[in-house]
Amino acid sequence: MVIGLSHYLSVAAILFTLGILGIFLNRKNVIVILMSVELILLAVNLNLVAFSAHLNDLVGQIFALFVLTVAAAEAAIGLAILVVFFRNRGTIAVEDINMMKG
Amino acid sequence: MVVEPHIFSLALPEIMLAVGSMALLMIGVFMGEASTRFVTTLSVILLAGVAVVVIAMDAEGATFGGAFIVDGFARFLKVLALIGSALAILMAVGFVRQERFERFEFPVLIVIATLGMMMMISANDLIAVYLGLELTSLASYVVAAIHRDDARSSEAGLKYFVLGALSSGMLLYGASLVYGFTGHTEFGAIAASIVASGGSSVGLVFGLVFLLAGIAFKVSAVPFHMWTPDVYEGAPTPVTAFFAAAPKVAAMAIFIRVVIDAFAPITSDWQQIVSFMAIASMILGSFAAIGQRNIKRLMAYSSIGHMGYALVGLAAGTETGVQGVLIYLATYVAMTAGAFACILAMRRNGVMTEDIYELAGLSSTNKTMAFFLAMIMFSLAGIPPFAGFFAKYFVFVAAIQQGLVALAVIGVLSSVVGAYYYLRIIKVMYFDEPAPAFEKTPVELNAVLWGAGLFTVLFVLVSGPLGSAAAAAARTLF
Amino acid sequence: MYSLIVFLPLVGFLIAGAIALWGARTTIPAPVGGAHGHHGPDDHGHGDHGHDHAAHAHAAHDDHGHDDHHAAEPAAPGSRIAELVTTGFLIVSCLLSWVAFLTVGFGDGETFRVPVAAWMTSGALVVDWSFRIDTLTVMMLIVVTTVSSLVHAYSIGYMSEDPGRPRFFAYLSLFTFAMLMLVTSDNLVQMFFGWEGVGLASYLLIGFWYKKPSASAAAIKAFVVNRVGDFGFALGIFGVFAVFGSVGFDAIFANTEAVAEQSMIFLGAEWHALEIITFLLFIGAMGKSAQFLLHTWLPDAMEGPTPVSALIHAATMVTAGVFMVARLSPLFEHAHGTLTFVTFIGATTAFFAATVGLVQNDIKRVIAYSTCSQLGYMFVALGVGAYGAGVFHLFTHAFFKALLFLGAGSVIHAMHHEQDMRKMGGLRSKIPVTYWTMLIGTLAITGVGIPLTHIGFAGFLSKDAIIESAYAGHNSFAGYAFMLTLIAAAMTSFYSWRLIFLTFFGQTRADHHTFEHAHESPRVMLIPLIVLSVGAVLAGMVFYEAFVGEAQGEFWKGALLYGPENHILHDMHEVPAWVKASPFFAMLFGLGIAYWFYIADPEQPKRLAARHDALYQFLLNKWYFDELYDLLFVRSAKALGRFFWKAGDGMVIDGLGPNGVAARVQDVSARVVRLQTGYVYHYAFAMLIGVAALITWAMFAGGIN
Amino acid sequence: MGGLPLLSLVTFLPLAGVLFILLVRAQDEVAVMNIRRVALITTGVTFGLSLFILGAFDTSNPGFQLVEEIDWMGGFFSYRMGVDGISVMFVLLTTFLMPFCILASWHSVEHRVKEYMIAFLVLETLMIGVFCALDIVLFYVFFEGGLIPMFLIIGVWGGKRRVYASYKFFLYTLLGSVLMLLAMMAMYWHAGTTDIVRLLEADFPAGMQTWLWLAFFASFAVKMPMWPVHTWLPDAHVEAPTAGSVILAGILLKMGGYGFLRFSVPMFPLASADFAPLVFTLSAVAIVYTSLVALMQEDIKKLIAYSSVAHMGYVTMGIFTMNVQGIQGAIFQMISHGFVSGALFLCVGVVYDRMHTRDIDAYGGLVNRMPVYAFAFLVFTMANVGLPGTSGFVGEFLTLLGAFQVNTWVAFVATTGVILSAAYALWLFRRVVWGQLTKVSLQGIMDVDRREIAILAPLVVLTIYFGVYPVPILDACAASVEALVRNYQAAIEAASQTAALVPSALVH
Amino acid sequence: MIEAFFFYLFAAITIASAVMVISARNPVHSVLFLILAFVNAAGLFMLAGAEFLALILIVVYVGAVAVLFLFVVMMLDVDFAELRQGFLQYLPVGMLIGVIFLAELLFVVGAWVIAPNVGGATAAPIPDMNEVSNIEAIGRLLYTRYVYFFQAAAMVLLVAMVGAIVLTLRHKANVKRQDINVQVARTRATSMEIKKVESGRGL
Repeated sequence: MVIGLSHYLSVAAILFTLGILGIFLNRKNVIVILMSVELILLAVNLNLVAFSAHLNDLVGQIFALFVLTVAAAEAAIGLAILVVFFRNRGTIAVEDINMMKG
Repeated sequence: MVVEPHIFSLALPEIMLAVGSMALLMIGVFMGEASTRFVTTLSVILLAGVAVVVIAMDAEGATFGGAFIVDGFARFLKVLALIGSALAILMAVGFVRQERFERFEFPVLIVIATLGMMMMISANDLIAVYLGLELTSLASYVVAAIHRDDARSSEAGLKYFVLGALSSGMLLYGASLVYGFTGHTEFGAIAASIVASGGSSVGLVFGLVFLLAGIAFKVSAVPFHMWTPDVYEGAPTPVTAFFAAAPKVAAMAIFIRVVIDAFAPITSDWQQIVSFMAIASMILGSFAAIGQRNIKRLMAYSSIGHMGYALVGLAAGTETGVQGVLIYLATYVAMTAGAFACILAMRRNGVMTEDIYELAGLSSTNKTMAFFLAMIMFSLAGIPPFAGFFAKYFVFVAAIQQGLVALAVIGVLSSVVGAYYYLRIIKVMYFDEPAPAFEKTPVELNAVLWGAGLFTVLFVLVSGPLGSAAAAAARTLF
Repeated sequence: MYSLIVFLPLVGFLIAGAIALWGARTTIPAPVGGAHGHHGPDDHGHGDHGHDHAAHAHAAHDDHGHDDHHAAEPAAPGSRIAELVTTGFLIVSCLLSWVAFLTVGFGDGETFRVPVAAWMTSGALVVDWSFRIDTLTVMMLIVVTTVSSLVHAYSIGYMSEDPGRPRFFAYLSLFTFAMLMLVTSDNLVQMFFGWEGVGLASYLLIGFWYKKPSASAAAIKAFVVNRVGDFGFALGIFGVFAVFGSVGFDAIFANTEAVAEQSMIFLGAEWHALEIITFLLFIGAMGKSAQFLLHTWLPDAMEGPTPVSALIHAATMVTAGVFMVARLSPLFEHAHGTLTFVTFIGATTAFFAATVGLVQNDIKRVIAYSTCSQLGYMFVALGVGAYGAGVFHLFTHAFFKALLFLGAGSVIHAMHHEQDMRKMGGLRSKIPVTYWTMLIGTLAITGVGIPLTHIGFAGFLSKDAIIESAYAGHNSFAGYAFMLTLIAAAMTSFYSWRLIFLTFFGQTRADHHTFEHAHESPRVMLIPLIVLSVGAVLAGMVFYEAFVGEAQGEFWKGALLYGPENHILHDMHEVPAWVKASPFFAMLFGLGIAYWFYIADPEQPKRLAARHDALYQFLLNKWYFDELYDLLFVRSAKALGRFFWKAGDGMVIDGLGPNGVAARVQDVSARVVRLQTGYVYHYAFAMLIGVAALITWAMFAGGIN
Repeated sequence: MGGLPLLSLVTFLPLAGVLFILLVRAQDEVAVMNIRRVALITTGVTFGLSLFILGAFDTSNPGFQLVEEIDWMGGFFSYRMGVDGISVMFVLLTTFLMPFCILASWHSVEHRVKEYMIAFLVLETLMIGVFCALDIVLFYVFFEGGLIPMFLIIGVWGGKRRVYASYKFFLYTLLGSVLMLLAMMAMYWHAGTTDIVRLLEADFPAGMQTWLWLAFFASFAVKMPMWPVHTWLPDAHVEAPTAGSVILAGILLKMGGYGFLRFSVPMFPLASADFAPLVFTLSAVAIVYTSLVALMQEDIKKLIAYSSVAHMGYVTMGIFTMNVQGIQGAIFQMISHGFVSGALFLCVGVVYDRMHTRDIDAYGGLVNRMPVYAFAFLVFTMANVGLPGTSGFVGEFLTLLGAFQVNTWVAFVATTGVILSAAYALWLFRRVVWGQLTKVSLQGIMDVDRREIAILAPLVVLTIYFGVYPVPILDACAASVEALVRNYQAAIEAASQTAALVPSALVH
Repeated sequence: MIEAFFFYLFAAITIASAVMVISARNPVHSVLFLILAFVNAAGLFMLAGAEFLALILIVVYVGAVAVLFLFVVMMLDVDFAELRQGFLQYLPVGMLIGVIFLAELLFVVGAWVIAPNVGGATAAPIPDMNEVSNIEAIGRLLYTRYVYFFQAAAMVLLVAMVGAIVLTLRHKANVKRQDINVQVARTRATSMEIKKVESGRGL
């Protein structure tokens, strides 16, 4: 059984779906949402790497590299905002983030 | 590898911004909080200078391996984005002084965000799109939450961040699919590859949808708009003014470039998607704004609606359509700036008010402001002879020419619904009994208001050059 | 000359009108309470007469006595000038009219036009202001100007105590002008102008005493009911234009033969063109001439000052319908169906009005119904094709009916504005001139004369001619008309004599005070009565030959057109003797009954009324037409209006339209806003659904291979 | 008139007045009076200048005259002005009525006089522009732009329910207009031009004409207003200040009729022919329905407003008869209604200024203290009723005459309007003017003053003058209307010929 | 075979960890599962031939980002005891959408398998492993053709740095810090004041 591109893509798709599910099923805290975002980005990277391998094209890996870089930056910003929010509200429960609505 | 000689001639504005932003950062760091005014002034000058450079430079072409492109379209929108950002910084001056959160990082972050926008506007490669987008976004998340002692501000930042991260995840997923199914990330090569492989395929369309979803989030097109009202409301008002104008321009730029350049061979596919978003945005923008009392929230829905109208022009997918979008964006930036100048002037006893009923009787207490705000509202509603009308005219003409009659009909009908809430603001200002006067409007807000107001009112007279510029800009895409 | 005849009254109107306006403006009483902050004109007020209007408004007009009452409201300044100017102009106009009459009627000139100015030009439609002068016109000119000038003169006396005299004379002159425009018109539209103009003037005159609610109500009624007729008239004009391509009489008359067989579509059905056109035009005539079904305004119009009744509601305006049919005789000659209808309506009106006239107690109303009835006679004549007879009756009727009205006015004047005959009686000695002239009028209207000769009072000749022509007529309602006109003749006699007996004979039933002060009218009122009496006596005998006799051909010179198979004028002279004599006996019968009821046995009518109460009430209430119309038209129109307003506009159109849409928009808005929950996961969910939906759509609708 | 851009001068002159008013900075009574004077002079001069248009106008030329053209908006559309026989009288009507509006507001508007006058002057520019524009986009700009000042006039200086009325007015008319805008775009797409002159020659395919016609109809029917989209009018009229009502009834309503004549009929002749029965039906219903509704009104202005709807029914009916009488009648009716209804509203304004109520029941017996007023009111009432000899008659008569030739049912139903109009108008007159002056509040009411006489007298004269001698107006539009009818018939004929050809082509 | 085995192993653990990330009650556990997922994903990368990326994933993600997460979770001391109602309540509909979504995504995979005919030349072919290592290949590309992206990424990181500082750094007024400059700049004149106390009066 040869492991082909479709296997990788399938794993990535599952990871992506899980990441998205994590975002909207999660009611606990925002950190898990951030982690879900990381899962999504991981799925993307998996996709890119798989395509890169399959196409025999390095661009995919380069792309993934930048995704990784940006994801790290994103995580930093996200956590910083989270901290600010926590300082203000004393909670990071997702359900408490609803001062503004309508 | 030798640096290509024309890199500087093409990317000079971006380089100026990058170097300038770091210089400003250094100045701020070394001078401390006291430097805020100085840094602010410098950043406005920087943005203005860059805008001049953009206008003055007439080199066009692609560089950085085709990832960065400068053409008439890009220059037009860059000027627009620079103006939007500069006005946002300018309008914040009084606000930060009054609210006592003078932070030199604010203008620096906006300059960096603007750099991201410039990159977006010039992006000709999926990776460039992503990086530009993230640069803008990350800076935006930060400025949304920059009023860090304000729960609403931080909530806005958090929401914006979470949803933004999700959307960029989607965008990336789409980009990865597009890459996988075409083997390329550069737009021209993508288009060529699509043509070579015989048109659309499931994977490509999936990629397209995800990609457009990510971009649509930035232009806050329905159904990816949900963050907009909350973030607009929660973010500090100058930040909201910033969000409402410049990033929309940049996001619309990549929207246009992606679909027109990269996905031209499968126009029918994205046309449907864009049409759907346009219709949904126009309708939602009109209806949801009706019940709003908070003027920032109202402007949020208004901007959702306006992006819907702009997308109508894009849905047409023609040169006229793009020209319409460009004119739309230009007028939109002006009107938004004017409106937010008024919103920022809504200050009484040192406290900002955001309830539209606080504007009651403004026509008695501050005639100029009431007049310009009213004219801007009429313009936003698309009533001639103001700028907003002509903008709508062009996008709808394009839609009609492409036979998108349903789109146009829904568009004009929702504009009537939309007129209702714009009228409400005018009604409050002109028909209601006067509330106490606001504090004296700071000079910079007045300047923005006059500028934007005169532009809106006198658009009929001055529109010729703008129209031709937009036409020329649109032509370079086709 | 013709322009002078027509426009002198207009000039009079303008002068008197200006005086009236100026006068009214300068005599406004000063404000009573606090003025309303407005600097009005410089008002040299007259103290505060303003507010005692409330108490005396009615009194001011209805019983303004001369010796014992409060000081009358001051007359408007310039009253005298206005009176003299208008009356003088009209007398000039009248004299010129007689000249015209004699030259045209008894000369041998052709019909000619006097152009005045252009009016409307639109495509094929060309309408000019111009006069058409022929015998019919000049005949009407003398009727109008004579009666009008006499009424003007009479009014100087009758209205002498009214403060609004300039206005009154202005209205009278306006009316005369409009009537002259009507009779001289050269085309249907100008005729319509006159037609509506007299309507306006009558509206103003009936409502002259605007403070009386009944007067203003009657004025509106007159105008609106007339408008119902005008509605038909207007449609008729449109029809004429559609068929002939012109509205000028010359063009119409020249082409009647050509279109005689033409048909046209009206209201989805195909009709004989001339039939439907004439029918529509005749509806106009019905309205103006107060014919059956459209008669209800005429009795109410008696709310106006009595000279008005004489001028408008006896001699001139109400005969406009007759005039119009006569004028359009070339058209009607080709429309036998319409003529039959005209006969029917005329006969029915003659009978119906006479029955109502039998029991009325108001002296003016009796005469009003009498007018109505006599107009019916005229239409009978027209209906059977005896246009000359109809017009002849119009001519004679003008004299004796104006006489009767003015006489009644004189009586009312004498009785301090008492109009109820039950409160009169025995006035013969008090007001002898009035009595005698009224008597002549009655003799004329009842048709006293020597049977089988051409000697008699005016009405004798003209009315008998009609009854004879009805007998001789060929259309299917001719017999009906003959019977009804004959019966009506008896009833005419009865109510006319009843009026005389109740008013002038027997013991007085007036209160002592009034009776004692009853006085003969001033000379300015009596002279018109006498002049008219002369007319009432002689008009018939002098002009019989010219109008309907052997000389009629030379007299009319084609102004009245008789079709080739219309021999009615000849036939009517050939009717059996009993027919010729029957009206006379009918008159005698009516006189006898009247004498029995009101001289011999005054209690008899009461007994009869009690015995046939239903019938009596039916007649007294004018066949309940007012009530019926009120229910059918007034109330239903109001109900419909209210329904359309509240339910139609309010609930349906606004409810489903703007307000409904606005409410729906608000609902949708509220719902849309609820989607914006504020929860991040909902937002993410929405985005996800959005992407999923777009993908699904792209997959299935995108037509992917 | 050589190179002088007369139409533009007339159109934009009021804006010069606006500039002058803006220069007045002071707030005191003198300044306010100066503002009024400037507005009056501006409108007066504009009227005077507009008379030169009449002088330069050649009535025998059916085409556009005094044409001006400037490129605009990068060539996408252009600034084109011109008048023909159909529009020239409307321009004059507008400039003629404006001074009266200013005069009528002399005392009745006391607060925010500056804004008020500016709104009116701007409105004047926009209204004149509508009738002069020879480019559809320009037309639309003027047409729609007029909503703004009117919205403010109703909303700021209006009565109790002014907010509702102004919204209804604005949104209702906007809703109709935006559909027209789309149709204009489609025309541009098809014909490649926004020039009205060239569009008049463009041949739109039959199927497209239907849609375009409907879209234009949506706008003009609301503007007219036709039944059943008329309900904004009574509200707007009632709430608007007197001068606002005058403008609304006098000119804004005419834009709908003008639009039908300028666009619907000549540009979409086939669709017009197809839809004429619809228009007839709506017109006839309007005449009867709104007359009946008018009968029951308790508010003077509302009554007049409903009567306006009925009178506009004659106009629409006349236009779609497509014959010379009908169309000329419609034009005349619009002009005549322009100053008659305007005058009626001015009359209402006169008593409203004194009593501050428009309830019919609050009046009665005014003639006792206001004879001159009563006289003027009577003249206008009679013109409203359509009495021959007043200008109201000519239009009504011609439209009905035109309609009768086309459809007798319509003419029949519409003619009942003459009965109903008499009923409601006279009843109003009776309840307001006649009768005894019993109400205490009215005891001190004063007759019209010199200013009011100056307003009403010219209108009285005109009402009667054009009733007796309507030739000037009819002549002015005759050539253009005849050309219009001719072209229309040619188009219909051509279409029926092609229609005859098509089936045979399909056979083989 | 061995490749397949490892693929399934890594894939299974990655997915299982991912499930645990979003469903674990304790956020600390979530972070740990995230690390596990990353590590296994790195294995997958390795299998696909992206060695550099695989290692970077471990170094940067596991080493820095995940630890940052962990740090924040600890620092914020969030209450994780209760599993809120929402999760279960929305689970069915969420799962439904998720499944549909997944099905659609997998449909793409299927589609790709059916039609993998990507045309056109490859932008940057992966050189032969034996000649140029993965890291070197990436480096060659990154610092030449994609230098623009590289610079852009640098700006992104700059923003992240500035942003994090702007948002979280606080200068507390009453916290005493050592400031060497101040210490060094201290002079006698600024730090000492001589007061003459008159005798006999006391302080």
